[in-house]
Amino acid sequence: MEIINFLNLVFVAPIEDMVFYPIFFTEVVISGLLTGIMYSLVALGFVLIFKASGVFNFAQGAMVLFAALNLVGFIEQGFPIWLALVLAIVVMIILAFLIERFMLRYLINQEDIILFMATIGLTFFLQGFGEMLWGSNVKPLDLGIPNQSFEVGGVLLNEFDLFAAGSGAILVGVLAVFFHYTRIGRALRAVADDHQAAMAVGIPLKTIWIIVWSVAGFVGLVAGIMWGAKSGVQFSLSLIALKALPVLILGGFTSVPGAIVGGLIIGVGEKIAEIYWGPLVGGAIENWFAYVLALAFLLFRPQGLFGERIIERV
Amino acid sequence: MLYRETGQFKISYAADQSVFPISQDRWFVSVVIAVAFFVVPVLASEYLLQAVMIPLLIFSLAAIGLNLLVGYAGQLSLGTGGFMAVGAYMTYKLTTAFPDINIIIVFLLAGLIAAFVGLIFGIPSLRIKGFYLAVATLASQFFLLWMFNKVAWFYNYNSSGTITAPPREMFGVIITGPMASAEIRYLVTLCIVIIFAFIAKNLVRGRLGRSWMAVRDMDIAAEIIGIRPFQTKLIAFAVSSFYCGLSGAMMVFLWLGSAETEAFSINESFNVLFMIIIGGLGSILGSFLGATFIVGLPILLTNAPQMVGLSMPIDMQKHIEIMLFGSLIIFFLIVEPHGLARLWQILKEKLRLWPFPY
Amino acid sequence: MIHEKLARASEETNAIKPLGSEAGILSQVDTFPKLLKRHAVIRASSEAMREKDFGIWQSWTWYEVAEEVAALSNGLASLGLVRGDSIAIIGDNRPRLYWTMAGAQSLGAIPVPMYQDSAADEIKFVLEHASVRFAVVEDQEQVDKLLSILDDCPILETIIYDQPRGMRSYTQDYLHDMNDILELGRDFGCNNPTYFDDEVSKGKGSDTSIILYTSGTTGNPKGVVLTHDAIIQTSINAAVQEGLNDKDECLAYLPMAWVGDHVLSYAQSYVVGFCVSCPESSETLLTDLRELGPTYFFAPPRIYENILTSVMIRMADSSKIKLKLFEYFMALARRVGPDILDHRPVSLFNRIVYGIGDLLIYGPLKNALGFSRIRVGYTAGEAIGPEIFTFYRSLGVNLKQLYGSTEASVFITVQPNGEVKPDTVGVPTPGVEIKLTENGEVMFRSPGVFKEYFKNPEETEKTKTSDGWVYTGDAGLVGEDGHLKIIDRAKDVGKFIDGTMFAPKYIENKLKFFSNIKESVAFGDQREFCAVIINIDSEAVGNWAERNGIAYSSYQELAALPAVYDLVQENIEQINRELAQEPNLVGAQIKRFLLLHKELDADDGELTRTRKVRRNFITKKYTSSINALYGTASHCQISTELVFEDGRKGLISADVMIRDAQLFNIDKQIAAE
Amino acid sequence: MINKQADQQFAIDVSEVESVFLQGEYKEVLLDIAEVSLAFGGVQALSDVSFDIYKGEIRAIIGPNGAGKSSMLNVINGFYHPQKGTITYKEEVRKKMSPHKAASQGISRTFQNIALFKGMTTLDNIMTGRILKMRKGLFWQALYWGPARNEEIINREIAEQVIDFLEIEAIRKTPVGKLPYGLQKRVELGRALASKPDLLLLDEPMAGMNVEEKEDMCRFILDVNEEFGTTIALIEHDMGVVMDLADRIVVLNYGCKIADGTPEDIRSNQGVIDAYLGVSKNK
Repeated sequence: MEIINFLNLVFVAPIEDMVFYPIFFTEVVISGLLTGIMYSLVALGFVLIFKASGVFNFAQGAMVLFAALNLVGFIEQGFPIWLALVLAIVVMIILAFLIERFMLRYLINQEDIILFMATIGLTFFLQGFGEMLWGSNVKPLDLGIPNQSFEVGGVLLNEFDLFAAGSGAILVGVLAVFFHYTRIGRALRAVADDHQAAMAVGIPLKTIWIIVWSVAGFVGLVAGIMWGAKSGVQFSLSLIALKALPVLILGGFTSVPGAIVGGLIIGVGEKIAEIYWGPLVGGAIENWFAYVLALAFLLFRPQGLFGERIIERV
Repeated sequence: MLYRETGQFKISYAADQSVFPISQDRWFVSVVIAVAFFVVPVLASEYLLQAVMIPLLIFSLAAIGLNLLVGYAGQLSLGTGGFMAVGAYMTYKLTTAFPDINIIIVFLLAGLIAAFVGLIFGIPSLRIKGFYLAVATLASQFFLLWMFNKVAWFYNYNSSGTITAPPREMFGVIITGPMASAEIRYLVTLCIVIIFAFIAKNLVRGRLGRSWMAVRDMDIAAEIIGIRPFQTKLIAFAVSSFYCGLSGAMMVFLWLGSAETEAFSINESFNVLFMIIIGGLGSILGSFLGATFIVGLPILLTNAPQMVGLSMPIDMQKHIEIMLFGSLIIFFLIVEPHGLARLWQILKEKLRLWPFPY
Repeated sequence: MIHEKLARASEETNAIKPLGSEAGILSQVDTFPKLLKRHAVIRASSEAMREKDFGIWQSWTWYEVAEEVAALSNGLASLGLVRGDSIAIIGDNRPRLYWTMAGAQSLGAIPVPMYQDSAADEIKFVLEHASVRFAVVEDQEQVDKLLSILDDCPILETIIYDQPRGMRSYTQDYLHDMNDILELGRDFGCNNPTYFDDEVSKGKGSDTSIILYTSGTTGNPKGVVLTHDAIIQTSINAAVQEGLNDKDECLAYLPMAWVGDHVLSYAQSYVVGFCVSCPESSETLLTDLRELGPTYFFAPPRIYENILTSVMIRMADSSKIKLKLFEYFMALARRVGPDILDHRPVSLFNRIVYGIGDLLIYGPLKNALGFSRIRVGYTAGEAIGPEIFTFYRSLGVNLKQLYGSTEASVFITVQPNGEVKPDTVGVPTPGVEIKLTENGEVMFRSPGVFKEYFKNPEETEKTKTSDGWVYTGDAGLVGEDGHLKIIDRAKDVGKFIDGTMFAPKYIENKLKFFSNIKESVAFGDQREFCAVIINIDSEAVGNWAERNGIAYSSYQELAALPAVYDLVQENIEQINRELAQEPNLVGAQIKRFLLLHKELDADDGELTRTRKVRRNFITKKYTSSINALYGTASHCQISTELVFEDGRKGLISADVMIRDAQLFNIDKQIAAE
Repeated sequence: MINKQADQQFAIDVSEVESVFLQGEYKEVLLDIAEVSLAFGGVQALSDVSFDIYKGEIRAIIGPNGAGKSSMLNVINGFYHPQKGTITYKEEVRKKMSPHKAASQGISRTFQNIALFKGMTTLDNIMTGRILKMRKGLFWQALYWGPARNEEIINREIAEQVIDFLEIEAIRKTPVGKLPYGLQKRVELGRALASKPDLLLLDEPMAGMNVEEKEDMCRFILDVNEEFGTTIALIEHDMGVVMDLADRIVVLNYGCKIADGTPEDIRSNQGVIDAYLGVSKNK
């Protein structure tokens, strides 16, 4: 008797809830989608840099925090919002230049693990530097984006989340076009395959990297604004990088659409699991559930949804 | 310059394959061990032992474990913190359940359980490699921490959720728990670390070590020679988790005295990964050097300002410490991507060739 | 046969006894096989021979060596080797080839070792001359050499090879694998156990122990016959003088046909009981030398010279600080080193600084070369450049000059410890007397004098007088300190037209000290002035050219470069300055010189097998260029025949420049007339 | 002297092979390939190829680039699994052969572009060839004392014999990454020999070598075949080498077998000439 109701509890009951309370279920799905977009924004930064320079940039999370801190700092200094935004972008471009000048230039063609570790070093540096400049207390970020929620057919929606989803979609469109059809995009993809081969063909590696890291900085800023406005600019922002990893696993390291779709799946999956299966095992399962989901995918497609197939010749 | 190798010729394969074939190396290592055993416990202050020496040894053991997996077998893993937690909690459970078993035996049993857990989380390595595997092991890290947080059975349902090291004794001397003195705990840690470092060295230079390195360098060629890549990777995961579990157990019982899951967070995994990268992948000595660097550096940075005399507000000092830590890691990766062990190797090579350049 | 002797050995302790006390009881143990059996008893378990093989040093104790030698000689006996036969030995230094010597001597046969890199026709002459029936060789390469000349030497019946590699398809019946002979010997030993002991006891000190064919700069090689007594007695005298003991280490790497290797790596090992080690192969020689770290070392000057050149080249490429440090301490060593080695008084400050130098530079340098443990180091065969000699002594390597010859079982004069001078060859070793003939030729008499030149009584007459004195063929003079000083080959010492003495060797040795000159030939006999043909050292000059960005593609082109001529001219003028200081040598300054377009080589007959210059052959071959040297032309056309590695012959011709070198205080010489 | 017995143990008793070899007709078939076809997603690498390899012979597999030679080798050592056809090895039909099983049954190979373990020295690379022959468990290896050490020493001796055989003593302790191309090829041959195979698959051992290195490699291949009686399947482009070394040759072109026989008939076979030199338009 024990086992049957245990099985019922785990499998049957949650499905029943979903079917009987559709409205609540859609709300959960929508909020999952919105958090998914947040994840994909961060994942996008990873994909950009990995696609263009073959570097698995773990410091993307710290860049999101750093960009948000600069923005808030400038606003507190009394700059109007649009000027603060411009200044934040300029700071990110300078940061990209510094990273290329003092780090990447010396690490051309090193193994991936070495570059990966360098970005972790960069994470520590950015956290320390950001908090030194602007202090480490939680700062509210209000950009005047309307934040009321309204009902549509019984489902609770929030303007802010829609705005975030919209900006995310626009960003993805711009980047996809940029990568596939512009001259620089093709150069970026060449650099990702083989640094030296790209240099041999005459692609100015250094300028390419500066461009890539500044665009990633910009994406980081957008993600920072979205996260910051929602839960305030504070240290935990840099931990979302850990959340972005399963998204990359799912979507594959090198595909922009993969990052978006992956983000949504993880977002929704996490929310559902948390609401329906969470209480059974004591809650707070969202931080590892994403990984288990990604792992499950990985076992069937080792290179993720959209990644290229890994072929090894003898 | 210090090496005098003339006349040191080998008359048997055993001598040729010994751990330290050159007598100067043997002499140097035995002096270091002698100092560690006799001089340090006597001279070192309570603070130095507790804050520097014991953590350094414990993290060296974890670094050796991870180096076997990442450096020798080439399987990237970020789950070290989780396996250390397994070691710690299992020791707590075992020693509370069977208080009269010798604490060292309990450590080893906990290590075996950690090895088994490591084996399970090693299964994905069959199909996935590189970064993907790193993220899979990250899953084990989060899952294990979540389990030790949520499931009260692991900490015997006490309210605070932390596990504390009960006093245990061996040969009539109290070695764990609050009453155990720093010197005793230091000596016990030292013995365990030296024995297991020696065992790691033996594993690495024998058949197993070669099959690990073969799988690391080119697993297709290894497979065709007759090495079963999957079994080899699993053994690597098991042995590595055994070392991490053991060091986790020692961390709670011989160093901190008590801990909760926060002590085994993702930062520990990164720290240990730093140690073997900075120290040098694929070298037992590198694990020791890396541990010394990563454990020693923050302590140096914190009390460097006092030494130099300029006083700074605490949080500013904390930020600068993190900044310096990050930039030093980048600096090291640029100067010598193969870590301190490679610098040590180059220095040794130069000394043996002295005064000639080649 | 060995066992019952082992029982009696218990009362004789085999502690490390200085040889002196053993010399007495050696009287009845007067042949090498007897010595071997004696070691097998009193030193049964200490190492006799070592060989680097399969990555580690395999070793054999004296007892095992005695067993192997007994099996080998029984095997040879069952193949028909009888007393008086001669047996040829060709190959690198291998333990089994050394044991063949002992095995043959046990049966009273005479081993005849030969150079492993000598061509087939040189071997043919020796095989016929020594009527060799048996040949023991190292590997397939030597077997092929013998097979190519087999039909010209009908007497040769059996060939035994040590390394079976590649011998599978050779099915001739007279070819045997050494392992089979050992098996044969063991069976032979079982069914007549006393045969080996009887044969060994038949041997007497006066029997012929070995025949060594000297390469000889003129005509066919001469077979020097040496008896057991001669070699054993000289070996004992030398060993006692140097205090050798059975814990010494010696590396056997020189050709086995050279008397130096025979006495050091065979005779003295059997007399004193120390261990002899063979390197793995010629490529790994330097690493093996470094690993073993011999305490008793012997090498011709050419090897010390090559090592010094390689040291200088490698140091030139090292970092600034290291180079400065090196130069500072070497200057100090040059000043103080030899005195410290000879325990002469040196200021405390210098001694301390020298100590630091030992820690920083000399110790590591000796260690890198493998010379750290050398207690006694000899150089012989040719005169060594004084600066090269002092270089090693200043490092603390106890290098000493030795003058000897095959006819004297090596030892004639040796520099005793503490009295080592750069330009003398020392005082006579115990038991040796020397005297000078009226035209300055050195003669000696010693227990080690050779019995005769094999089947060559006229030559024996010419070199050996009835009362035992031997002409060495070298001109020399004895200083007031009793040290002998060798000037030159007696027959080469000539006179300029104006009567002043001309010693070509003396000038050539001075030239050879410079690292960029490898070989040189001086002419001046019956001429107005001294002229020189020079071979540059391709490695040293090539390295110099690279560092100064000078392009060259071949040796010939390098030797023709004007910049290289300037380099050599500088060296020559430095020598002329030194010659100008010595009263009777002012006239011998080098007036004109040319750089030869090809390296002198033994295959072209210009050098002997031990790389000594064959003067007459060269004077005949290069007459056109010598006349050009004594003419006024500024260059001359030379075309010479060349033998390539695989035996093909080719012609190499070049237009070679001739230069005049500056001479110093000529007026003083004219005034002195 | 330990290494004396190891010596006997290494040199397999070759008299039996010799008898077969000398009498001119080879009785025992070591490997038989029957109508094997192999395809990768649409690419037909091999279409019903069948040939056999006798014990103790040198069998060459030649053909222009892309003819399927390397795929054939990968099928033999179990790396690729053919869709059709049967492979009988030592009179035992092999169903689905994993590379690991092939290695334990005495098949070892070298690779076209060197597959050495860059992180290890020459000696370690050759010792990895001995992995299959070493049994001692984890516990003994941890102690590295007693049985594990003896096993290590015995296998070290066999590795040393291979080093001595290939005359690479001087580079015993140098990391493989630093060696010139020719020497790396020789170390790879050493690794394959260390497991004392019955069937040795050589994938273009002479590629990229100068004349002198080629001569050495030919000498080694002949010595391996004669002295150790190892059957050799050789893929090589250098016709001079193939004609000298091979006892029998099979020619592949676009995945099909177009000729099979002794060097003499292959040299005169028109099909082979066309395959290599191409057929002129007007034919």
